[in-house]
Amino acid sequence: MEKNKLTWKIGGKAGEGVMATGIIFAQSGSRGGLHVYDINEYPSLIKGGHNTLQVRVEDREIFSQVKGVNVLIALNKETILMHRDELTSGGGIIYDSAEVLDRKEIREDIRLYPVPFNNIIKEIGAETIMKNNVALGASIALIDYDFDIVAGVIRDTFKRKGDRIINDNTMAAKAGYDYLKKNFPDDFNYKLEKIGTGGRMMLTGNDAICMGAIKAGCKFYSAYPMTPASSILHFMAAQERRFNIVVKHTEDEISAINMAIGAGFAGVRAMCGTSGGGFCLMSEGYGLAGMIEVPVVIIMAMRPGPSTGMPTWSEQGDLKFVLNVSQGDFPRPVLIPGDNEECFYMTQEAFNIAEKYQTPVIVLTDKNLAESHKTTEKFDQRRITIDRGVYATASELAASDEKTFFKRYKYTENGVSPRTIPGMKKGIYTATSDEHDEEGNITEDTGNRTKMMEKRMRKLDSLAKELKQPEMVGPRDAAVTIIATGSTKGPIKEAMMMLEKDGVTVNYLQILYLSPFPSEKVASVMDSARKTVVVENNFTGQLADIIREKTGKSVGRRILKYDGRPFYPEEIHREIMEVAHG
Amino acid sequence: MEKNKLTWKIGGKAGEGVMATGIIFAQSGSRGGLHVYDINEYPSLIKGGHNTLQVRVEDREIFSQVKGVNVLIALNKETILMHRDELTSGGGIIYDSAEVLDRKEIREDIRLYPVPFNNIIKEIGAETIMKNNVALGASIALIDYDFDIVAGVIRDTFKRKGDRIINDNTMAAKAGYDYLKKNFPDDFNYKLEKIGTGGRMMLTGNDAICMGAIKAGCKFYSAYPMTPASSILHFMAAQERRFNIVVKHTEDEISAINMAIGAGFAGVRAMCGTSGGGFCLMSEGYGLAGMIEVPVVIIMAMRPGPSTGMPTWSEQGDLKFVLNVSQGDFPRPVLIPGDNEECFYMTQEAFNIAEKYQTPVIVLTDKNLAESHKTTEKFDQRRITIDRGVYATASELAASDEKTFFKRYKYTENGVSPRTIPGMKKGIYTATSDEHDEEGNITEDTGNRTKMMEKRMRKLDSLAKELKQPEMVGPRDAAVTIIATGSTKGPIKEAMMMLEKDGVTVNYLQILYLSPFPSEKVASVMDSARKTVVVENNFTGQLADIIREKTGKSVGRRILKYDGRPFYPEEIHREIMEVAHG
Amino acid sequence: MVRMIDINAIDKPNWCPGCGDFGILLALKGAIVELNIEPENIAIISGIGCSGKVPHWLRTYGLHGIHGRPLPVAAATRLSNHELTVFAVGGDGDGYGIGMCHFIHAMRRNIDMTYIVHNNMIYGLTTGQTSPTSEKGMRTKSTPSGVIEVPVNPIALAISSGATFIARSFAGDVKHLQKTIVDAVKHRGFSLIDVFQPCVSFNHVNTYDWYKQRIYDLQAAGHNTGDKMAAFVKSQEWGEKIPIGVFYEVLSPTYEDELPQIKEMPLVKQAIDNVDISKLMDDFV
Amino acid sequence: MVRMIDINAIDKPNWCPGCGDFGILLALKGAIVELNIEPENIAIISGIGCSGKVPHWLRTYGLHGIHGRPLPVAAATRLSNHELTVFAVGGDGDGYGIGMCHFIHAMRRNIDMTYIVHNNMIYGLTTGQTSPTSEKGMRTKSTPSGVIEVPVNPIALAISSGATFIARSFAGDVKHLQKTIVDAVKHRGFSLIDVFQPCVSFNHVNTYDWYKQRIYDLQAAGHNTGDKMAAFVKSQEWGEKIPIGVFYEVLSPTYEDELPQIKEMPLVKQAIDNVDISKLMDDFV
Ligand SMILES: Cc1ncc(C[n+]2csc(CCOP(=O)(O)OP(=O)(O)O)c2C)c(N)n1
Ligand SMILES: Cc1ncc(C[n+]2csc(CCOP(=O)(O)OP(=O)(O)O)c2C)c(N)n1
Ligand code: SF4
Ligand code: SF4
Ligand SMILES: [Mg+2]
Ligand SMILES: [Mg+2]
Repeated sequence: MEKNKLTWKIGGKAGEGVMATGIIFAQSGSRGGLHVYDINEYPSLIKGGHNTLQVRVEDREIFSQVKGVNVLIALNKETILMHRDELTSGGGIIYDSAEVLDRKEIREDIRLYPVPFNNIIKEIGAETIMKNNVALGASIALIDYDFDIVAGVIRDTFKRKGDRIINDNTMAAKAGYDYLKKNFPDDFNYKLEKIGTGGRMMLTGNDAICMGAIKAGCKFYSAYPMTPASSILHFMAAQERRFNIVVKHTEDEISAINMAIGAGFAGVRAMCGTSGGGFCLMSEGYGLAGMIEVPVVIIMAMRPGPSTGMPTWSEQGDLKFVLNVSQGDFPRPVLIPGDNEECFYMTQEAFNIAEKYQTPVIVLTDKNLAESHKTTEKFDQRRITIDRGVYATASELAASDEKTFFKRYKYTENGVSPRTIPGMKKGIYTATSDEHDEEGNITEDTGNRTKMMEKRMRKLDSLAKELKQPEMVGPRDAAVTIIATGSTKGPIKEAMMMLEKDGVTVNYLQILYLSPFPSEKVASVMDSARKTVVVENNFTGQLADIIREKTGKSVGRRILKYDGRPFYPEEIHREIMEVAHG
Repeated sequence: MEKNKLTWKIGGKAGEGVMATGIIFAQSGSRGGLHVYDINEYPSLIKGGHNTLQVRVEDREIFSQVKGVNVLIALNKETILMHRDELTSGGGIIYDSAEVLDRKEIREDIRLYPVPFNNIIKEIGAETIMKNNVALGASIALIDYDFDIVAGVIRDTFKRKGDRIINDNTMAAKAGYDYLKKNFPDDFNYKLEKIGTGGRMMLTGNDAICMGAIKAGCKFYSAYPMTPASSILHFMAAQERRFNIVVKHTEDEISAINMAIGAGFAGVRAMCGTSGGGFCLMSEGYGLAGMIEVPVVIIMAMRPGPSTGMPTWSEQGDLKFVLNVSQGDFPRPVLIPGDNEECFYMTQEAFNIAEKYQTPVIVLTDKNLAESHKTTEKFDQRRITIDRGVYATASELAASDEKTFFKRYKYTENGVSPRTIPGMKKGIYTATSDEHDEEGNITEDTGNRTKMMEKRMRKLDSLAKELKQPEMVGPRDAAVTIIATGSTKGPIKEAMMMLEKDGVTVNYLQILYLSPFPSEKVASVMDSARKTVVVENNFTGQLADIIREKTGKSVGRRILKYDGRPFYPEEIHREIMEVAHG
Repeated sequence: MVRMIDINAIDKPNWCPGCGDFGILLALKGAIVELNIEPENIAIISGIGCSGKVPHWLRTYGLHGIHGRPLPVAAATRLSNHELTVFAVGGDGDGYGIGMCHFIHAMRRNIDMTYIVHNNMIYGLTTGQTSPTSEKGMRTKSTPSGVIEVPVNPIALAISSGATFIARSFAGDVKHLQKTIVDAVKHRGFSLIDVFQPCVSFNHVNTYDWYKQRIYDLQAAGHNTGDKMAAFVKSQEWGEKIPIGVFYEVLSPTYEDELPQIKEMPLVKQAIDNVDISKLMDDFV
Repeated sequence: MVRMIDINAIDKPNWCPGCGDFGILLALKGAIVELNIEPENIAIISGIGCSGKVPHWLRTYGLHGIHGRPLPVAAATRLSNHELTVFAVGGDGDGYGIGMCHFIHAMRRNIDMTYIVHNNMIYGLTTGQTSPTSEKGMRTKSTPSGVIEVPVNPIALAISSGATFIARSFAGDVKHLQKTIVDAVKHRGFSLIDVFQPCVSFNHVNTYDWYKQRIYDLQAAGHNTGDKMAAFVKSQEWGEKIPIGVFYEVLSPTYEDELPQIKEMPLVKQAIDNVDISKLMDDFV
């Protein structure tokens, strides 16, 4: 018997509450003190398309999906046909007994649990849409989990909808639970058992980003909806009155970034968020912020391109786009978190960098990170410091001349000039997108131009010195060294455990800052590595390109995936085995 | 005495016809069979700012400006103060004798030619604005050039304005000519002498691009004005009825590229053009064209960024921007001509590549190339071939099913699928920005996604095979190897001549295609070079970065300039001397 | 004769059951059959949104471009080949939100084409955020405390921009919509049809019933479509009674009329393999 | 008391001598003095164009952003600190061309700020291409055979979009313009002032004289600014007689009014160093 090592999956038509039910399941795992990681799949259409949520639950921290489903809830027959091959031996399918199923179509080592969804619903007098709960309840019975926890999650989920809805949903789940317990002997191989009282959060990367932003004192969020960044807008909007934030769904992404710039200029911490095509539209404003040295944080959540591409799927195809977009050279810090904790802490770090270095800062994620739930320890609020950068001091202001403008763009050693904001007496200046002198006056003088370029670019050097170098995880002298960035972190960590079991030593360098790039560290790692690979969710191996650009060194193998799906650890494992033994 | 080796410069307030007068001078040189290169400088404001045009004239082909002015026409005193140090020994200044000038302020070896501009104008009864012509005429006398040629150019320039204007302008010039001849002994050291009847064109890079586009059969040009691309819009608009082209000044750059895409989709050769910020706005459409495989040519004329930057000056700061912009991986051919001929031939090549590979193609220039005039041999129309790529054949169409869509995105070996356009019976399909199958239906299937990505990207490989590798200019085993791209070509060629005189052997590899990048050739050149340098008009050395990304090899020295001005050959010469002897 | 089966696509639309988009598709196909236009001579250009999927569900040439940009693509398709019948199709977010700039400029340009806006007063495909036509106070995912802005009024904007055919119809009345599309295509110049389109998944305010209770037909009410002021007055009606039908129609020269470049034949048919630029080069000597 | 010398910048404007922009700058400075607003409490946000240079020529806070985008920047500046008096400034190309999307949406948003458009019916800074307000048939560098479109009508568009203060003035009548700016600033809500601004370098049609011969003052003519229909009728007047003055004014809640988040103090004054998210985290357990 396999206890507390389970992958549970639900599939059905879009619009039927597949995701909601799956999340109740995941939350139930989390409330029992277990660790949870989920991954969703859905097409870019509202109803009728095939949706799934796959939830992995274990008693140790887990970092990504793995292959092999133990319990499949099939809300329609299509789900069975599409996913039957994913089931492990001894795994079970819970499905509507009204579906006509040919036993021969399904591997013999898979167990079938037909449940009369509709009859049960009718019996208890609930609504059809609640049949998911019947299935959910049945699966809880199958794995022998604590039903009370599930009931609790249902209660909290439907809190705002009133007691009737709560009761009906709970009843439906209970009926499914009872039906399975009654009709099927307890011989299922996979069990789940509560090991504590939880206390961990179950979050997506976007949730963590929003919490990071709110904690960092973000007061202004502007965006135009775009998957997979939309849920940031929804989160922030839902919290706007609780935390006094102005959240604006703008007319387009051009407006979104220009608004964030207006807010940053006025002196509040401002953020905007988008994905591919929306970021194209933000690119001109991004350069504006760089030129006028206004702090602003941009969340860029990747999805597969080119163009509209696959709006609801995942890819890391925009690394070089984000690093190089917008005309001219200016400091372009790009932070790329790999999990929820990093989403939280790095978002607030992004605000600090933005204000300290007076420049736009990009936080780069992808759909996989943005939308997958993971149990996460509560964030440590004491770890957060707010660094608002350098404002002009009272004496600097007092010393400033009555006639000229404030030297808002003073040449300084680290490139950062003390700042003023509207409302400050004697701090008056005009920020301009044209090249300008220390006071902000437009000038085309060669000497000033050269100095201003150098001043601005020095900020990146100063920042580079402050950032901590990435740390190598795993044994120093490993057979294979993985270099990767962003959301591949989860599957890589899982793959490393598998490889360890197989006796292959691997270490892993996670790039947290694509810019300023930790060139020296990467170069030294490459020099001392025996074999190097990148693991990237894109076609060309953009990180490997960046590494070569920055260090001149070529990564040994590019492990790439560009079908819109994030890596499974097994895939990384397989390729690295090849490399190790190749 | 120095004959036919002259740099002549005119300076004055914006709005006073500085440029127009300078161009008459340049044209006059060209009509006398001489070679001409000019370079203008002006701020981003309409009147009152300081404008100059510097014209170099010689009896051999010349490629760029050089330092040292021999004749300076100062339409105001500011011009004298700003440019006096540029004059060579024995050089002369023609200026308004009404200006009060302190002889001590000007080096003794400079000659002064005060001319009473206004009196002369009054005497002949012309308009004040024509005083430029008095100055022009005086300069012609000074260098002893053929006045009839100048008169001819004036006639052609004001052809459309009628005889009175022609006469007055000519008279003013003649009066200036006569005044100088009469009042100053013929002891000036620099002379210009007609050596033929001309027959060469005097063009800017933008002119050459427009000619290339028209010759290539461009039928649709859409743009929103933006320096230094605006003159393409003006040129194309002026020719729209002569060559049956629809030219559209759109509401913004987003519209400009989407219109060009609509035209390309409909089957005509279409082009749009812009600069930095406008290209940001085009970036989403750029990806659309890549995804739906619609041919379109984009002229991107660089100016110094970030943001609005220095709108009327020159830089090559957008190489990496252009190469990486827009989400996801797709084929992104980028052509970067270095002189007028290349502007012409490569623009038409861009149309061929766009149609042959069904993809957007960028032609990258900069203000220096876009707006400087150079005498240029007439283009050889016989060298132009029109390759419209692969259309579906009649039999392919006939074979196509009545019910399904045409396989517009058929997987093929070279990645190119036969094309249909609206109006073709049985060729019906829908182009979609979402990932799609061979027929253009939206699909999120992993197998299709992988294949489609590979199909699209194969086009770049096929193109790479077809393009000719860059050729090395200069001795094989040189002391220093220069690698550069775009408009630095001119000053590099001039610098090479200087270096040769100084006994330093140099060779030069000009990158004509930033993508697909000629990695192998560059790598082999780097391997066999003794010392390598890049010469780039930007802050970071973006070409050097690209070279390292593509080859892993580091260029020895980055010769960079980022003050908004193009290189003078003397600057390159100096730095390379250092490298050679360093 | 073009028949329905000639323009049917194999794949069935994947909109939510009951979505107003079905009615629009039906009316569009009906209009094409009624107008008897060969499918290969039709180009339907759409933006991104549920509405943007239209071109996939019928057999004509189509381009499903990017969000907010169908109008410029469609305009140039038409200018490049004015023998085509060109439709632009998109949502209210697409056309009146992100695409507003092109919307206004398309109106004043008067290119002969038809623009159909699926106005469901919500962002459908992105799962229910406010749209520019959402009513003030409406609670959506992006405006949980209610929309603060007043909605845009596409009809009034069109009248103010010089559009030459301005109509509103309802996806729940396929006959009316089909007739409107037919009239719009027949109109020489730019035609706007703003279509009330119930989104059954995310807009639970502006439902089929909501519309049915309110709409009345301008033509039945004897509205004078030639009177701009009257049209503007009608454009301001909202609430208990909401007019559908043609608000305004006027004949002015189209953009194409003023292009001698395409008088003889469409751009796409003009030969390009032997353009002679000798004279042009001479101009620069 | 704020005096003219308090807001004078050292550098003198570098517009062409005689440019209408001088009149606008003068009126703006006059209005600030008349309104007696401390210069550090003013933010002037401009786009790119000759018009965009305004913030450099007076001593208030300024942001000279990118082409077409002053409105969103200004809106957020105001929402972040509603103790500031916020102006957006730009050209006709900037506001009615590339910036049209923001223009329409700003109108319906009714944030309390003032938008001044330097409408010279031409692209000045890029040396004379057509603008959206150029008259039909006008020959410019980008339309050598004449503009084909009908011009946009910003007043009609503003009326159609729900703007709450809509006026037109003339750079050649500084007194009228100054009064209009003062009224606009005093108005609670979004104010649009479309200013006829002669471009002496590139627009040789719409000159000072051209305007002087045509304009008349709506207020002198007894126009009722509370009547939307009358305002629309007036917006259609063009040709021999062209009205200036306030077309329409109405009082509605501003965007700021509906934000409890900023009721107590502006966002910028709210402390952020100790935001407590414990409860928020609990929601996710
Ligand atoms: C530039 C850009 N921004 C955002 C999106 C995401 N997006 C897709 S559809 C859509 C809005 C859909 O609303 P609407 O246009 O009204 O169409 P509907 O789905 O309601 O028919 C958005 C915001 C996108 N595709 N591109
Ligand atoms: C995105 C972008 N496109 C184009 C330009 C070039 N540009 C600068 S000003 C301008 C138009 C100027 O016209 P208008 O807005 O009417 O202002 P004016 O100069 O007449 O005051 C243009 C197109 C730009 N700066 N940015
Ligand atoms: S979400 Fe709304 S608009 Fe989209 S398909 Fe469903 S019902 Fe139709
Ligand atoms: S170009 Fe026109 S708008 Fe610009 S400064 Fe000169 S006169 Fe004024
Ligand atoms: Mg909609
Ligand atoms: Mg203008």
